[in-house]
Amino acid sequence: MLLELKKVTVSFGGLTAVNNLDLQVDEGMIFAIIGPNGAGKTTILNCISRFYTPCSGQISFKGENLLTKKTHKVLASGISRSFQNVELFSKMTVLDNLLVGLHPSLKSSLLSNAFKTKKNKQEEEAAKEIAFEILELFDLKHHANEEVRNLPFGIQKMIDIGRAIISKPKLLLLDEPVAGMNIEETKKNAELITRLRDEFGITILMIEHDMSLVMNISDRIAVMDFGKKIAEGTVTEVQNNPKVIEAYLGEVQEDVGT
Amino acid sequence: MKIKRLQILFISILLLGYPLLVGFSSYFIYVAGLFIIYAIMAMSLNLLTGFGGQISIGHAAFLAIGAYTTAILTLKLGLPFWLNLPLSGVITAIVGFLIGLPAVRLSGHFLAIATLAFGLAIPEIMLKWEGLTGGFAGLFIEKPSLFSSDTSFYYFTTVIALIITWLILNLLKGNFGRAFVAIRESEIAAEAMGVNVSLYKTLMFSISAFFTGIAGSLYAYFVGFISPHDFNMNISLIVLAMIVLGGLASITGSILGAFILTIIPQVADRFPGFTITITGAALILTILFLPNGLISLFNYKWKRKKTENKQLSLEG
Amino acid sequence: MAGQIIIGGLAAGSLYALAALGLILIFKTSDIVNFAQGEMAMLITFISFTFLTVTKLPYFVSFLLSLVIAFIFGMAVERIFMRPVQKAPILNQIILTFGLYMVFRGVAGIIWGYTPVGFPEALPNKHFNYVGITITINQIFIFVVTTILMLGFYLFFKHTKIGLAMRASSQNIATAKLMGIGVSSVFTRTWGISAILGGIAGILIAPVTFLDPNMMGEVGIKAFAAAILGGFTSLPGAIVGGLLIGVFEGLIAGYVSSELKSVFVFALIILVLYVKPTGILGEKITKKV
Amino acid sequence: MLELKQISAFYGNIQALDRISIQIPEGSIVTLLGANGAGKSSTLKVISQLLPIKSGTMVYKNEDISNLEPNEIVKRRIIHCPENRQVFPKLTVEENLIIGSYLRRDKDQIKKDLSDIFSYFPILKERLKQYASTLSGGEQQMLAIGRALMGNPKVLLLDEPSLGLAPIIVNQIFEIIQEINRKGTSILLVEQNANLALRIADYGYILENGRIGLEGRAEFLRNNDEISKYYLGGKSHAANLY
Amino acid sequence: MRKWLVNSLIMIICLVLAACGGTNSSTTSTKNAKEKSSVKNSQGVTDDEILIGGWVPQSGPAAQWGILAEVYQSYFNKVNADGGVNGRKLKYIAIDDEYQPSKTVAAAKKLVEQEKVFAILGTTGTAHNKAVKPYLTQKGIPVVAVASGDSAFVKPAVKNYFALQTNYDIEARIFSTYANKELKAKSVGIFYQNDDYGIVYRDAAVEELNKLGIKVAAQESYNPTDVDFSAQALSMKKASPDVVFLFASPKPAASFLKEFDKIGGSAERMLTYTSADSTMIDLAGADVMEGVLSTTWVKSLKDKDNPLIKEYVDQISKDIPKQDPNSVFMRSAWAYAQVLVEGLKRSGDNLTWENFIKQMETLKDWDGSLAYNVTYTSDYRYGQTSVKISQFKGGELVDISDVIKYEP
Repeated sequence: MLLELKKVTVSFGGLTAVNNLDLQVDEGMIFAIIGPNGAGKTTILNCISRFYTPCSGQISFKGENLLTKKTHKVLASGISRSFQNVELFSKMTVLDNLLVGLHPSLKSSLLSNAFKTKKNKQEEEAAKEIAFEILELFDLKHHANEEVRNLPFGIQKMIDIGRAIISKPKLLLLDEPVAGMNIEETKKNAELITRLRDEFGITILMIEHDMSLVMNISDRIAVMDFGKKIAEGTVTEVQNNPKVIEAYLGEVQEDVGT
Repeated sequence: MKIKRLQILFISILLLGYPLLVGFSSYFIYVAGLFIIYAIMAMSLNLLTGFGGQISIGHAAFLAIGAYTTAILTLKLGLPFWLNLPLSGVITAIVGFLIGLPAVRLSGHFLAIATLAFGLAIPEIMLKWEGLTGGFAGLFIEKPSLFSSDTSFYYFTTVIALIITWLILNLLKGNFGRAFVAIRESEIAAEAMGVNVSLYKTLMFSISAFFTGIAGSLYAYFVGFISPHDFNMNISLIVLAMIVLGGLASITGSILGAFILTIIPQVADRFPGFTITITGAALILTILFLPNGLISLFNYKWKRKKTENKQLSLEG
Repeated sequence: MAGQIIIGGLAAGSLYALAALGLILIFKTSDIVNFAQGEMAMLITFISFTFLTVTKLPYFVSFLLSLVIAFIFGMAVERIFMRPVQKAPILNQIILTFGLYMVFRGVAGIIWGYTPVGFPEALPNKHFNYVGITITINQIFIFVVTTILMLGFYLFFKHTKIGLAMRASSQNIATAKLMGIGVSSVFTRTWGISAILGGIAGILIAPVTFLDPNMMGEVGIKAFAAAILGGFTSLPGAIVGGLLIGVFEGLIAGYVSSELKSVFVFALIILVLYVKPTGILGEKITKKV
Repeated sequence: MLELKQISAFYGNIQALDRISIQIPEGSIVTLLGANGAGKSSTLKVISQLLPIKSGTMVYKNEDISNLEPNEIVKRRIIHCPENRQVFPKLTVEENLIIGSYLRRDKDQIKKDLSDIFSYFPILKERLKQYASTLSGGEQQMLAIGRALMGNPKVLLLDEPSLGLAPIIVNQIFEIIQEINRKGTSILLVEQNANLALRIADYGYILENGRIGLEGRAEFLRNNDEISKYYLGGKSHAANLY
Repeated sequence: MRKWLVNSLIMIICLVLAACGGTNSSTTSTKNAKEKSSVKNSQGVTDDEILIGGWVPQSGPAAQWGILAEVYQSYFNKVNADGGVNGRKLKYIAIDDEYQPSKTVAAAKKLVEQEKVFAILGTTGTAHNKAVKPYLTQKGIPVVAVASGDSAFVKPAVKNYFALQTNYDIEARIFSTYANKELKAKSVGIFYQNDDYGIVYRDAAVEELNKLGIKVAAQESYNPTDVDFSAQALSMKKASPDVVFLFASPKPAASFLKEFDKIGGSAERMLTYTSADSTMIDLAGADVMEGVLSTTWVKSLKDKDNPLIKEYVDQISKDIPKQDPNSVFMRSAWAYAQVLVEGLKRSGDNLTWENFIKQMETLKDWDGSLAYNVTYTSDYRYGQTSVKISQFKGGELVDISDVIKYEP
């Protein structure tokens, strides 16, 4: 088991965002968390990437306690993430955005950086090579030196994911990877996510509203509502769970049923 | 990148040839020297504020610490100048680190005011610490024997400035610079990408203070006399104005801003009483009409030319 | 001695608080730190002085007249200079108000010169002695005016529709517009009102600092300090911050060193900000991920 | 009554709306559907003039209102209830409601409207003196709708009132929307949840990438499987799985 | 490519313009200087003009000193109207140094090398003057009436420096002697400005008082920008000295005196000449100022029949009508300019720095200016060390003693 959450509870000023949650993600899986807005999904990601600290419960990754780690140490331990509304460095170029993703693995010192020593140059070159590999993978090479803020939202989302995987994490947290994308882009992204798992061996934990994506590529789905996990299982299991239909798809189900 | 290199190369040739151009007039060399020293300071402030997004309204305090360190080391300990210069930088960097500590918790206006408080406090401490600093009476510093004339010290200053520019450009291009800009753009994402935001913020303050400290040291030697009058809040704000005027997050912009705001008082001093009015009006007009600084004027023209050319070629 | 120091500190502190009110008002509604606030106050004080000496109007008439001019002046500054940078980065706003500060000071110097002149006090100068502590009627007056203004604005914000509109605009500009609030005219009026506050501060401070273009230099900085210490968004915070600074620097001057009193004040600010980054009465800013 | 003709709008360089034409007849509920970023909210912002119109015209009761200030729009009782509730967090519930009637001078009617709102949302009366930030999501949504109703709207622009709410509350809110409509207010409803919206709407527009992809009467849209599969993307696709 | 070309072109234009601006002024002055004169004059002198320069802060914290420049100009107007100095008109250039020593250095270099002035007149700021002293000494340009009473410019005497206003050190000693002899003080409290100005006074006063066996009961200092002096006034009252010396500029002195009066402090108060004029009555009020002692080294306007006073009042009311001619700054500035012009007159047609300095040294107890008894020798550059004691009485300042001369 790669990631395990045990009895995690998070609350903000009296409001319980996540309530006593247990979650287990196995290696090599695409694991989706679904649920209505405000169900506490993003809060879970924020706990795993250590922006929040739960009031109680445990989170372990590869058997290690994750809660003792500081936020900036999470990436080095093999967990990376993307953001719901793309938190890119908007005035930096695409290439530089990706290179920041390599930050923990670049070891040259301040001085060798300032004096541009040979070692530093080599390291930078190597980093750039890796970045270009990623750009190749995402078919974004021609945008390498453009400022991110000038690019369309769909491409920004790709860069956000690219920045997350450049450090070759074991686990990738995706927060609504296809929100705001059209059908074409969604399809492309679905393929990409599967490839990340198959070719790079990255385990994926994602939050998504787009059911076509979720149902097509997930190995396992957890359904959240009001901070609680109300169901978990394979695609078919979840789809046929009456609790899920009632809470999450309630209105729609009634309509389609008639 | 290449264009930036050429710009810098050109500016450096100009700076080195400048004394010839003005017939070794000590006044013109003096003003140019001040400009170069302010340019170093503006670049280091831009590193912190323009690139790193951390506002400092107390940067003159770092200049003061650098200058006084040099003066005190020279006068009290008799250290040679090749030791004083880096030491002034290091000591200022240590102070910068300490100031960076509260900065980790503050942002925006609150950071601005905290640094303002620091900038106001330092000259008063210099004033009070009379035994060491000479209080308001100030301290005289002789130029090092190797560069005893204005012109030779001007050359020395220029070379140091060029080296500092090179170092800052390198830093900005590398891993550290990317992390600084990343912090400015999104602290959250930077943290998620493994940047230790607190550490890097204090680091930014230290580096910026280091270079400003060196500028301070050069200032002490070049002016030959320092007193707390030279490091008040107005200087901090003027240097801040330099980087905004020239263009935030642009090294060429900092140099341009330093140039203009060093020249304005020199031109305006013949209209007694109008100096601050003219400087103030220049700032207001720039902010209102060129919010991205004077550098955007060049970039904009250049970009427009480019698109015009494109259109032409399309028509052709 | 301590009693007298505290009274002196409270008197100085209420000057700082008075000068800070206008700063806070602007920051509260439009998120701008106005470095030119003190200079605007100085200009208005000069205008009032001109009424007093050139046109020989009675004190309170010229006081009120100059406040009318202050209102117009404040609104004009907002319209001409601040409106275009409303959405600009903080730094641009800071530098713009700094530019205004330079121009206002320079223009005042050109028009009225830099020789300090005395300015009449609001009330005939009498002082009281009580158990060896002296206090003047004008010190009490300033303290009362500051408190009344603070309370007045507090009630204004709490209970009037325009006050409510100002608070709404400060929280969410777009939604405030959806309520039919003319947000830009709210900002304009805020600057007008804050110039009035500045004018009142300047006119009451001038007898103490004397009138010249540099009169607000020190008071302006202490007003900033007071505003920051109090939290920058809280009107009662201005009073708390102002009085705290006044008394604190009085005690430092009396018992430690009179030259280092400002240094201690600045150290206090850095310390307070370190412990509570939003000031004593400041509202907590929550960051969203 | 309210008509948008060939409206285009931009965020900086990015085009948000491309020649959109929409009609809201008096007394009707019209819904705008589409994926995230399709331009639904932008359409509402254009109507309330938060987003300036680049080209095209907007006509209300035979008057061109394309170039008015937001407060002029509010004066014409076209009230926009924005996405994500956007209540003023540091104002009390009461103050939030009062600010909704900012431009009105008819004190008696305001009182009556206030009691109407309390009858729709009794919880708001209990929370009257609390800061809006202390309310739950559902309560905030009620407050936002209540606040919009305080403007005594002729046309109410509702942006995703169901967002993040439990189904029971959503049902409640949608019933109230219908109730409001019955009392004579025209409604333009933006929703992601298409089936929900089409259930109460008379007419619907489907937006895609800033353009109108399809429009029609609600029953027509609801029953057209092909269309909903294509334009409503995952939502209906998922629904079809059941 | 084009971008940096544009950039560099603009840079070049700026620099060339700056350079031309500089060379232009220098070529004109050298060209004029070449004209027919039989004697080779020093820079800044032509057949019909003598160029005088100086810096004064006209903005910034000390901008109140900016008035000096206007007085110099006014005096030169008068001299020029009377036909100039030996047929040459006086031209005066003021540079605003904003009270920043680094800018003062630039100003000095500009005046000497670009403007090529003949002499430097009445420049302000102790620190600022000190900052450029090595440079000006090395150049040898005459510096007349440094507007600072610091000993650095007179002790030891520097060949090209001529001080005029009473030395701070000396005034402090005159205060001490007066307190001892006339006021029979047993203890003295000192209120001083914590800068180069106030500290010089304090040190001299403490030394002299110790010599005289008078107790220094309190030393209260303040920073030049302070506005609140209640703590100092309180400490001073607590120490209850017989006499309080105020080594302070007008604003703080007035504030302190008001505060001291308010809390019921009572002592003889002595104020330096910098504040000895009617401004103090305006600022602090006649009640508070009643009985305060001071010294004056420039003649009082009371002596209306004196033609020197008459010409001063007439010219100032014409040129600077806004200001009260009674101002001690303005009377001092007038005296500075008078001494300079006297030196120029005595130099005749031989306007070299060497000769000017020699002629200045011929001034012996010269009483032709607003100052008393101006004297220079090769090792005495104080100008004068004579003061009158004066006192605020009934809303004006009146002299209460004859000229007291102090030998340094």
